[in-house]
Amino acid sequence: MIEAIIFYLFGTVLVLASIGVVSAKNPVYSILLLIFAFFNAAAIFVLLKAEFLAMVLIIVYVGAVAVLFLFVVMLINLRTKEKRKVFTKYTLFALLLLVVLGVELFVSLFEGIAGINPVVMDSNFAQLGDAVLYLGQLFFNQYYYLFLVGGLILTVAMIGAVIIVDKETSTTNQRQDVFLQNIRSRENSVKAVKVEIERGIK
Amino acid sequence: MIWSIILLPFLAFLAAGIISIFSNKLENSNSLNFLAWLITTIATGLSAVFSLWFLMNMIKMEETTIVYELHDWFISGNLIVNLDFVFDKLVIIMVFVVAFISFLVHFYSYFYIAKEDNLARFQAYLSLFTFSMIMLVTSSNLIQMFIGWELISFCSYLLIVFWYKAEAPKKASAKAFLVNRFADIGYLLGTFAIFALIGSVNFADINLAVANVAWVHFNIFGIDISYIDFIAISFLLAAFAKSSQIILHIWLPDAMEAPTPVSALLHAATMVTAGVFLVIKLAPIYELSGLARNIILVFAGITALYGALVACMQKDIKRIIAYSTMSQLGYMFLAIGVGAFSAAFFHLFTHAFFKALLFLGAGSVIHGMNGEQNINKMGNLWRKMPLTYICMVVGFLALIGIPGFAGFYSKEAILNYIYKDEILSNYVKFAYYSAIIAVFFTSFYSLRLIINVFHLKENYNKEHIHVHESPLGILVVLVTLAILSVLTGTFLYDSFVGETSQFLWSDLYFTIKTLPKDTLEHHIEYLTLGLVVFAFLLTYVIYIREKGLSNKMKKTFPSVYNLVLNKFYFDEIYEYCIVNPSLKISRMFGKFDDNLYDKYGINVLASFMYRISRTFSSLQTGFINFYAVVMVLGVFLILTYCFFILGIK
Amino acid sequence: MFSMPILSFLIFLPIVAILIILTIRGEQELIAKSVKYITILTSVIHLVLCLYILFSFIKIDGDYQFVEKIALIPSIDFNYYLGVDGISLLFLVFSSLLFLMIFLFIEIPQNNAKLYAISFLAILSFSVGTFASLDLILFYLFYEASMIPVFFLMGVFGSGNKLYSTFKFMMYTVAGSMLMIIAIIAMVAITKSSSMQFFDTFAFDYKVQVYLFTAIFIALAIKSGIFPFHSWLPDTYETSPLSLNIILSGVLMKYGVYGMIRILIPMFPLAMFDASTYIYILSIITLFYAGFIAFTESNIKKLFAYFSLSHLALIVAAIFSLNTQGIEGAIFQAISHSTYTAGIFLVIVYLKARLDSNNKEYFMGLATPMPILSIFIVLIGLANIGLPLTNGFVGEFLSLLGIFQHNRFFAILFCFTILISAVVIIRFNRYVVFGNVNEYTKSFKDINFYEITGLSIIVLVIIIMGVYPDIFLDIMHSSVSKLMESFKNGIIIQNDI
Amino acid sequence: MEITIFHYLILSGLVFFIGIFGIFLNRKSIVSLIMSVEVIFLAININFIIFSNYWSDFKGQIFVLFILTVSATEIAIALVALIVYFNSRFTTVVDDLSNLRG
Repeated sequence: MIEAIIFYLFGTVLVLASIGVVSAKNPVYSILLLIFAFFNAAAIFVLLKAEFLAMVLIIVYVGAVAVLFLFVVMLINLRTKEKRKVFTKYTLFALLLLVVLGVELFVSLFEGIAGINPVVMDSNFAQLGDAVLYLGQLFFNQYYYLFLVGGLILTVAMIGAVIIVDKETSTTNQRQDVFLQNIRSRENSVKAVKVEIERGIK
Repeated sequence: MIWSIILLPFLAFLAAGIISIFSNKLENSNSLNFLAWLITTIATGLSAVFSLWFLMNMIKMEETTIVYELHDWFISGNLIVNLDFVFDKLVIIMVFVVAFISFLVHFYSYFYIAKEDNLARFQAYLSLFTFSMIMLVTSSNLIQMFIGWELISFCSYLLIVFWYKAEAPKKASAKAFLVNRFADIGYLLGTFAIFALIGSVNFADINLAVANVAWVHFNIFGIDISYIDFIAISFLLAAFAKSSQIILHIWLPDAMEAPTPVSALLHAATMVTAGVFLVIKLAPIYELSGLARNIILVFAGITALYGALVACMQKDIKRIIAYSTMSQLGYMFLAIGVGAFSAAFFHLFTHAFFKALLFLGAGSVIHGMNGEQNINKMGNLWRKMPLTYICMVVGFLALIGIPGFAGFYSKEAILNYIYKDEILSNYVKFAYYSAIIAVFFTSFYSLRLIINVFHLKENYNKEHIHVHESPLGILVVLVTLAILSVLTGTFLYDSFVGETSQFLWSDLYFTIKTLPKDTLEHHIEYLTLGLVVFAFLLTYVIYIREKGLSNKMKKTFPSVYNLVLNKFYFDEIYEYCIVNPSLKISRMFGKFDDNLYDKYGINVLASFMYRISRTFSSLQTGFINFYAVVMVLGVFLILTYCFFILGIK
Repeated sequence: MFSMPILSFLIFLPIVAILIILTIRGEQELIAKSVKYITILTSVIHLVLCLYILFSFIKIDGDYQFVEKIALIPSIDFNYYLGVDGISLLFLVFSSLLFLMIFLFIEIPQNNAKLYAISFLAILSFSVGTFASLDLILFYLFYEASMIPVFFLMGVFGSGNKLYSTFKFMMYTVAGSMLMIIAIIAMVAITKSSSMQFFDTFAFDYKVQVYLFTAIFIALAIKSGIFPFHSWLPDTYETSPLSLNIILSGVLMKYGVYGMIRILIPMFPLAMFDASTYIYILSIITLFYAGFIAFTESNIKKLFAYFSLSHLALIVAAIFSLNTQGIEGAIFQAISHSTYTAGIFLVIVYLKARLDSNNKEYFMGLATPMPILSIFIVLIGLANIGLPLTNGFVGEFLSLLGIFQHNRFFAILFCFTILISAVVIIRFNRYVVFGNVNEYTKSFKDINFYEITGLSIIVLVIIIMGVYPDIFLDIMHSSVSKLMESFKNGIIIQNDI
Repeated sequence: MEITIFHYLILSGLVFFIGIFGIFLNRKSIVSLIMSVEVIFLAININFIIFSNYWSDFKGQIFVLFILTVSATEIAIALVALIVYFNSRFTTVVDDLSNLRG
């Protein structure tokens, strides 16, 4: 019973927060709402007995990523003044498509669930004892390749990010170098050549 | 030793070639040129001496055929091509003639081209020419012979273009090479057909096997063609071009652009005789193919007449002699046409000496006249250059066939063979009459040349041209050749076509028809002599007594006159029918390929692709929302497909 | 047998060189210099190894030698499968020789030396792979990969309207490759094997043969420039750098010839036999069409492009004569064509070093200012004409003989090739060697010792191949007879069914 | 009143669709777009955990961890791109971002 209450409470708030994220005019609001949605999702995770992931979501995701996001958004002032019309020529089509898709998805969900016992939600998770230990064993034994790949992806992303930003700044900053300008001589810079017919300049 | 016959000219060529490269860079290259001359002359001289010695040995030892094997050239499937050198008596005589004439020409050139900077180059070419001709005659199979066959065209090309700074030699050389190259198609086809028929390309195999397969046919588009006829006609094409028979003769007069010693070599011993030699080598095939012989008779008859007739109207001293060569080659082919291969070869042999004499004599005249070649601008030279005069007269008498001179015996033999041929077809009759009439024209142009050049009054500018007798070196050569032109006929008649000719031809495969001296038909002799006398009288009348007569004739028959003067417009016909159209087609194709082909070919495809890509790229609106919609649309379609078509739940 | 994987070594040696070149840093001139040494060293080692294979090759054994096999995808029998027989060995050796020639005697462009060297080394590596692979898919991979460096070379180092011709080349190549990959996929799908040797004993149905044959033939015909598919070639030759011209005519165009011999004959014997008349017609058209264009073409590079086309047409026709002489002639002519075309392009390189132009009119009358070069031009011209004692003759003769044995009528037409090549070369000589000296050529210096060496090597090869063709014919005899056997088997198998 | 898997699935489905709506209808800023993607990721994570729980299998949780890693990466790159883009164009309005136009 208490589970139901918690579920409905956090579930409703999650959905509402998500709607807020999508519809908020100010990006800063929408990020804050996103962080809120993450918290609610973490609660749902706990309900689903994934406490470790709930913590990871809050500490890593909310604590680092979302805050970074917030930071960037506030850094570049993104507020737009002008109003744009919400509906364009394909909005209606898109909505229609989405609705049909949603219906299809939920139909398939119902159909798919129909045959199995929907009630069994806890099973033998509890007997496994230390979930974090188990997760770690799985992670570093069976999936260590993927772990390495994940690390690689992070590294590449970091290098990529640095390069993109670095390149941009180096080309945009063209400073005057007085010394270089002064040491240029005529001999090194300009040359008079005789151009012969059909030979061109070598 | 036998190798030295073949190799010496080649080594001489290499030496002279290397010297010529070095002499190019020197200011004063006289000594180097002299060295090159010395080397090449000695080499060809030795080659001639060795071949003579070898011939003597061969006769003494009564050997027939000697084969020297070098190596297998190439083998492919059942085709085996060797590089072997075959010496039988025919070959060794031919080698001797080639080497000997070539030796004289080598020797002569020093005095003729001394002022030229690159005598060494010239000598190198001459040696290569000699080498290639020796290669040709000593080869054991058709493909090996093709080496020599092609090399002599190439050498003639190089020699004709020797003075490449003028425009005419370039054209003439290209013409010579290309006409011969065209004819080589015939050579190749003949070789292929022989290989397909017999499975071998060796002369020995061919001559033995050919009689057994005479009946074999193949067909092209349902037309049955006899192999033998095909082979004979193919080779005839090649031989006709090399030996300058009508239609394919156009290169020969133009080849006069080469220095005169070259003409002597080319006309007397090397290039033009190759065709006759080839046909003699393949005699058994021609004995079997009546069709080919009839073609030979027709073409050779026309050639004999045509050459003699055109020579009557030419002004250039060298061209007159060139056309006379053509006519004489016609005689040789006439002999082949009636199966008298020995007579053809005999005429080839005697002709080599007197034609070399005539050309070198003409060279002497030109040398004395400081390069003037027009006979109308000469005159009364016999006082200034008496020895040259005598030698030239001897040469012409031999050419006309005055009894006692070499040409008489060989030509008389040919006429007799034609007269006595068993097959009295119209072809043979035609050949006979054309040969007889050609004698008349021959006498006419010979005397015309002698009168114009050596008699009459001087037509040249005496202040500019100091006519002088040629140096001793040239005269020595002329006298040698003059003596040979007299002697060869009398002394060698019997061994070539007379009673003892069986011995000479014993190692060849054609039926030998001996023609002893006493069986010669006397009325032919009288007939020809009568024609000669008549021609002499006519010449006398036209050029000395009635000077206006020739002009009158010009006016009465202008078309005939122009026709003959312009050599029956052969050059023009070729120019308009073959050369110009092919160049025009070439340009047309070029333009087509540059502009149209791609425009309607690959570029259509390319622009089609471009248009498609434009169409699809307009789908890329650049708006992320749009892409998201498309993506979801994709998901939707896949799901719908799964649900409603596949029924997956 | 030699146990070292020498063919793999030949493939990976240039790749190692590429890696070394990639690490070079420094001044432009220094880079160019070191790149030059590396390329020369690589190609010398390469050629030496090729010659080693040539000399340790067992001639009487028609089978593949130096075989290496590593399974890659067992389910379709796709292996890393290398080996040479007499046919591929010759192509291999001669392409290695050509690469050495271009690295030794053609200057590396200063401004982008690394890309230049890397591209050529890549082609070298891939060409070895193409000629040595005994697996269809592997063959296709190498065959296709060779085109990528060409694209760079043309686009970066070309001149004139290079983008147009580069993309034209690419379009033709890709179109051909598309047909080829479709055919190869079909073949592998039908037989579940991509090993070439498998097809020696396997016969497709007649209809299947015809379809597959058509697809692969078109792909290969594009490479060797048979008439309707030739138009990439003149433009490519015109705009690409001369070193690439040598490789194009000497190696890449030969892919077509090699592919026809290696794939078409043993795999589609019946279709091959039935198609020969049509191929003859196409070849005849190419021969005359390209030959005639070459008469009056004033752009030297295009002239020899068309000239190559006309020669390649004869080679292709000779392959379709389907007898020993024809095929041996085609192979011999293919390798000879590589050498003398390389010679002519080397001459053009030296001419262009003196005056940067493609027009024939600018190079008139070289006999007076450059006698030594003129000798080489004439000698190489002789090989082009196919004069006996040069390598051009033997191949041409055997090819024509092969065609004559197969079809008398077409042989008569094909014989005109000797006239056409003579006209082209004689006209070329008339202008370039014996023409009137103009203001440009007047001041030309004759070639120096270094340049003489380059041309001498070519001429030496030409003459050795002309005087002792047996050295090379010997190597291919047993392989060709094996090929013919497999061809005949193919026809017999089909008849049995 | 028991909470079954069904409820959880509906919850995650709702969140998912809200995310997609966000992408579709968002015309404001690219930042909101990225956040919509985050919401979708969240829905997916929930889904994984639901089934991990349902089948008593930790593999689902492992995948969640990876998704978190990759989405963090994605955000980092996206933000960098955003900054760079903003530096050159001074806008992040979605409708103005049509450089991808072909």
